[in-house]
Amino acid sequence: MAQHNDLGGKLITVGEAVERFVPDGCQIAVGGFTITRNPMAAVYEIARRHIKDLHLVAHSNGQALDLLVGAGCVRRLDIAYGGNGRFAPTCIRFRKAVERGELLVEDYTNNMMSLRFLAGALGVPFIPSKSGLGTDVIAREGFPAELRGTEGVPVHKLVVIENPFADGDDQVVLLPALTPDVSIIHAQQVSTDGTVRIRGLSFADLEQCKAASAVIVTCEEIVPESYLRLAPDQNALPPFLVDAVVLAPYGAHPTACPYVYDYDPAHLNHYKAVAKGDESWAAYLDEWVYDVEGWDAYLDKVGGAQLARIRANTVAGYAPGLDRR
Amino acid sequence: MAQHNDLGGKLITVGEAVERFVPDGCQIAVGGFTITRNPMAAVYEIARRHIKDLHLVAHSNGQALDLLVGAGCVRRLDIAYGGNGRFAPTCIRFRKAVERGELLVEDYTNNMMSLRFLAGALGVPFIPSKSGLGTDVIAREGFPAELRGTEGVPVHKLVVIENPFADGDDQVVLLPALTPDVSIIHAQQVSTDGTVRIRGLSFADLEQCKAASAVIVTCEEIVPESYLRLAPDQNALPPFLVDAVVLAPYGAHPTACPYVYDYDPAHLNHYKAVAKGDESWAAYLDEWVYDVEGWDAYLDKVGGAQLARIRANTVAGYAPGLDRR
Amino acid sequence: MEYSPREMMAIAAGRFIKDGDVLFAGTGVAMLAATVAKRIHAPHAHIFFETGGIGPTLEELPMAVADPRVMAFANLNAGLVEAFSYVANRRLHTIAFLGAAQIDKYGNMNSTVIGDYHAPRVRFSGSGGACDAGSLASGFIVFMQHGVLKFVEKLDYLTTPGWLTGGDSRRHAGYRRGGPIAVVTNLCVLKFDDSTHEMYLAERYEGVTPERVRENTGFALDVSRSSVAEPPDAEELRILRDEVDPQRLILG
Amino acid sequence: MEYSPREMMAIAAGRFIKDGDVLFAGTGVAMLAATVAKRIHAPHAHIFFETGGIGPTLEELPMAVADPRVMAFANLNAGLVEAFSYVANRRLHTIAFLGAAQIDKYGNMNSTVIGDYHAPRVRFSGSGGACDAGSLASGFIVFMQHGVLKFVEKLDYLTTPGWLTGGDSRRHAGYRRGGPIAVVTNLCVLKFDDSTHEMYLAERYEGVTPERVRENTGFALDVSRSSVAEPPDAEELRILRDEVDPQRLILG
Repeated sequence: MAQHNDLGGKLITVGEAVERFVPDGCQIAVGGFTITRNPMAAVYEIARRHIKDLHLVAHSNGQALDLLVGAGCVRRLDIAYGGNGRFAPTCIRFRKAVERGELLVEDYTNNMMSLRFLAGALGVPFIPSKSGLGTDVIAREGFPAELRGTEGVPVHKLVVIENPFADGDDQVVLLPALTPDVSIIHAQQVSTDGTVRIRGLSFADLEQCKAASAVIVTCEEIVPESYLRLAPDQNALPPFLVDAVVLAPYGAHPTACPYVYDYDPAHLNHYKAVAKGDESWAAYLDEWVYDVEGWDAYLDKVGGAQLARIRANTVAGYAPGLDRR
Repeated sequence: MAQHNDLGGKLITVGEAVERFVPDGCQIAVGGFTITRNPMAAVYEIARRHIKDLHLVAHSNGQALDLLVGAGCVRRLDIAYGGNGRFAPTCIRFRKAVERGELLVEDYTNNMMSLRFLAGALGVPFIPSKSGLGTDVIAREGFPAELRGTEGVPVHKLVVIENPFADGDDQVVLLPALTPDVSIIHAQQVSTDGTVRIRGLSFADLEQCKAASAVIVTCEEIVPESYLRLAPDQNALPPFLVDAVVLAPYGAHPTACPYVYDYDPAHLNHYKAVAKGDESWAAYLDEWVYDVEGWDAYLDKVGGAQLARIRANTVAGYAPGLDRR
Repeated sequence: MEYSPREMMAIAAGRFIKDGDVLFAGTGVAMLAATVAKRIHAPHAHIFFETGGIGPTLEELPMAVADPRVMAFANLNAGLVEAFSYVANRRLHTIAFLGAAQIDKYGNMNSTVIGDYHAPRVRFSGSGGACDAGSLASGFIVFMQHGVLKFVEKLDYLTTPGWLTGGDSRRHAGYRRGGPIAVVTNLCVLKFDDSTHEMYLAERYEGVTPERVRENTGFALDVSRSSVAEPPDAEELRILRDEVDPQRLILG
Repeated sequence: MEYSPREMMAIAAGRFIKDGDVLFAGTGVAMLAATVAKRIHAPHAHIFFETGGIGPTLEELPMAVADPRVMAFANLNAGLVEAFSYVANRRLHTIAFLGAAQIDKYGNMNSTVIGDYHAPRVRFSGSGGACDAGSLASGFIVFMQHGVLKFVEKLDYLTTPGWLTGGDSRRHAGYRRGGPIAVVTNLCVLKFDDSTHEMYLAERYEGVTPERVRENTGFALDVSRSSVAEPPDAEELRILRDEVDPQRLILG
């Protein structure tokens, strides 16, 4: 197999990608869900560059969310769930930031957020839902009135109407579409023509990318166009929706990349421990973000033996028997 | 490989499936698009049993649509496109039935119909679209007023509202969800636990099945559960959405089943010729529907040599060099 | 035979599962309940996750609903939009397992904040899919640690709709089905009155008095209808301990 | 060099395609235009089909947009919902190729009925994806046989929105972009005035007089701005005939 080309100029470094597509204050969606397929190489880079005032729009992107919030990159957040499964029922730095009033939060649900991305992907201004009627998710707005109608913030959090196709007692929630400035996802494979293949669950990654104004895909490997064209049913995004491709092996660490590596319980447990104290958290940021030159240096810090330990069984998709306590 | 079981009672004949799930007057969606993956074994069976007064809801299911209409099975039709590509820019029996006033037609578009199925699948009563503003698709209703609000017919064809998230001049079309009584699709593979795999384009088959009250899947082959579980990313429908499975090799003929066989140009051209005259059409129905005992007899009539001719190259998915004039 | 409250919770909740149910599972005790039920009395139940993992074999317990273990050897791998379409699907009897920080007497729940919403004393994860499952599923079962700070008269934030204000209020709000079926705690199983939809004590675990349940509940609770719950049998415990959670990731 | 009107149509339409455009193709001449353009001057154009076939290699010509040939060796295979999301995607410069039974001077089109809608003299296929592409794409190019029954003062049914009633009417109707760019016929290429959005004759093919175009058009047509179209060159014809449609499935 010949060395891949530069994908018509799209193949760039993670630093170039963040520099070009993630300015201060932009609205950003990141792929993955809690502890799986978060685009961490890009997220660490955003933190390393001290990008500020991001408006993060997320369903349940736990680890990426918590690192971005904990590094002070995020000002506004549309969110359904700030947790990391069994590793952190509530993401710790997220929790502290909200309790300290450092973050403006608009609460939705996972179905609502995924539908909002779907609406953005379909090119429609809103989408209906039957979720949340009679709850505070509908009654309470998180963002202050003065933000309403400004860049990236809809004039209403949501609108409840009577179903015009029914006779009454059929309230429907209209959710505003999301159209983030940039969507960043991590995929297993990108082909030499820029087609993206994701293995395992796609979460809402595809809707996020179709709704966004720009798309960055970090990936485990770049494979020949002819290879992905042999099984087009398995491909996820066409070349014309991808603006930047970054080759970042282990680019989801410490979250999992199914069929390539598992999540890293040692790192996630360490993270959980250090995130609890402000000093230990500052030390973590120094050690793992600011004092790390780049992704290669990060992987060296994780260490070869640990990366070997979490390597996925390529049939099962995870690391069977991995000590996850 | 052991012989497959009866899929917990779901594996039945095409006759049993039609008998049980396709009563006179029901609302039915069929899978496929024009000349590909129409569930023809089931469609011929419906025609053979003289099922009446069907309300067919379709985007562009050309060949199935035309046979059902031509056999007098359909009374109402929600449709985007009654054509068969280059073989029939307008489906011939469909055209005659409309011109003779034998059919009530509600015109939508392909995007509208696929979104209506999506709304049904999502469990929401309507879905927005930006298609058709200022056109007769919106201005003109096809169904008479007295049908409105009756079984399977929404109280409005569609509703145009102002986008509540915008300042004005942003009209949005609300399309009523479709929830057919039964959806019938043809798939390449069903596993012994009832999971469905479709290869090639899925059209709106999955939305149709998720929106329907009952699902019949006819298939080329039944494969071990363990086989489909090795690549869950490629599977289309879970067992709990499938009510009946019918083993029907070549069950999409004369339409194509990608990666298994191509469409049959000889049959489609013959169909086109005979559909033009009422007498020749009646003869076709006798020859290919009423006087044919079942699907095996149908395939014998098509003939082994012709089935060999249209067999797909398993890599390309179609029959390269097939004479299609 | 000895057993822990958590083991009792998993088994008590699992008994609500009927064969053929389609189960919306989270992580934690919910996953144990679903898995045990499927291995014992509901072999045709289907387990799926809001992330899109539909019918995995669950040879290892997932640590999150996005864990690659919810994808492994599944019936199919989808995404969030599709997973929630299954929760809402009118043809399916979908039962969800949910937890929360607070619950009220109508089974409404809070998993968002303690204190003022705009300046919370404690911030939790937020809804995730809980509000959706509470809104869309055929019914849901709640897991809670019993205590007066959790069983409250008034929620600080209503994240997940239960029976709302009781009676027919859920239907009038626009819901077509669903609502809480039971609350399974470390002390007991609570159900909801068919007409008022108020919570009542249905079954208390061995050695738990009605008084103890009442003391740990922050609102007036009808305990007049309670009986003692059937304890787990040896086979249930064996499957739970040896097959479902041998690493004791969730059993602790 | 000899060439047929159909060959000229394919080449004339192909010239509107810019490198990088995302092309919504149907079958027929549209597919020839898209394929020829991609092989000659727009190698980075992407071709996709409403059925969900995205970027196939098109080694053989499809006979319908659902033909397995639109799936073969594609970038990806999707479905209708996804395909139309690409038509509408605000980031993409999507150009659609459409045909119809009737067109009016604002490029609105009819592919539904001739005569009364409820008792039509002739029934056609209906919109398919034409109305959607006309509504959502960045622009569209029309293929028509020129004749007074096709270029009409008033449509029997408005299936696909063009410039509606001209001027700003399209935007006021709620559309954010799009509209017809050109009409390519067997006689000529017609465009639309930038401000009134009325159709005018832009280029007539070799040997075609403005008068002949006018005689075949059922409404008053401005022919004052027309020039003679550049004929296809040898390379264009070679690619069209030898590479794109060697079976002459569409060229006839």
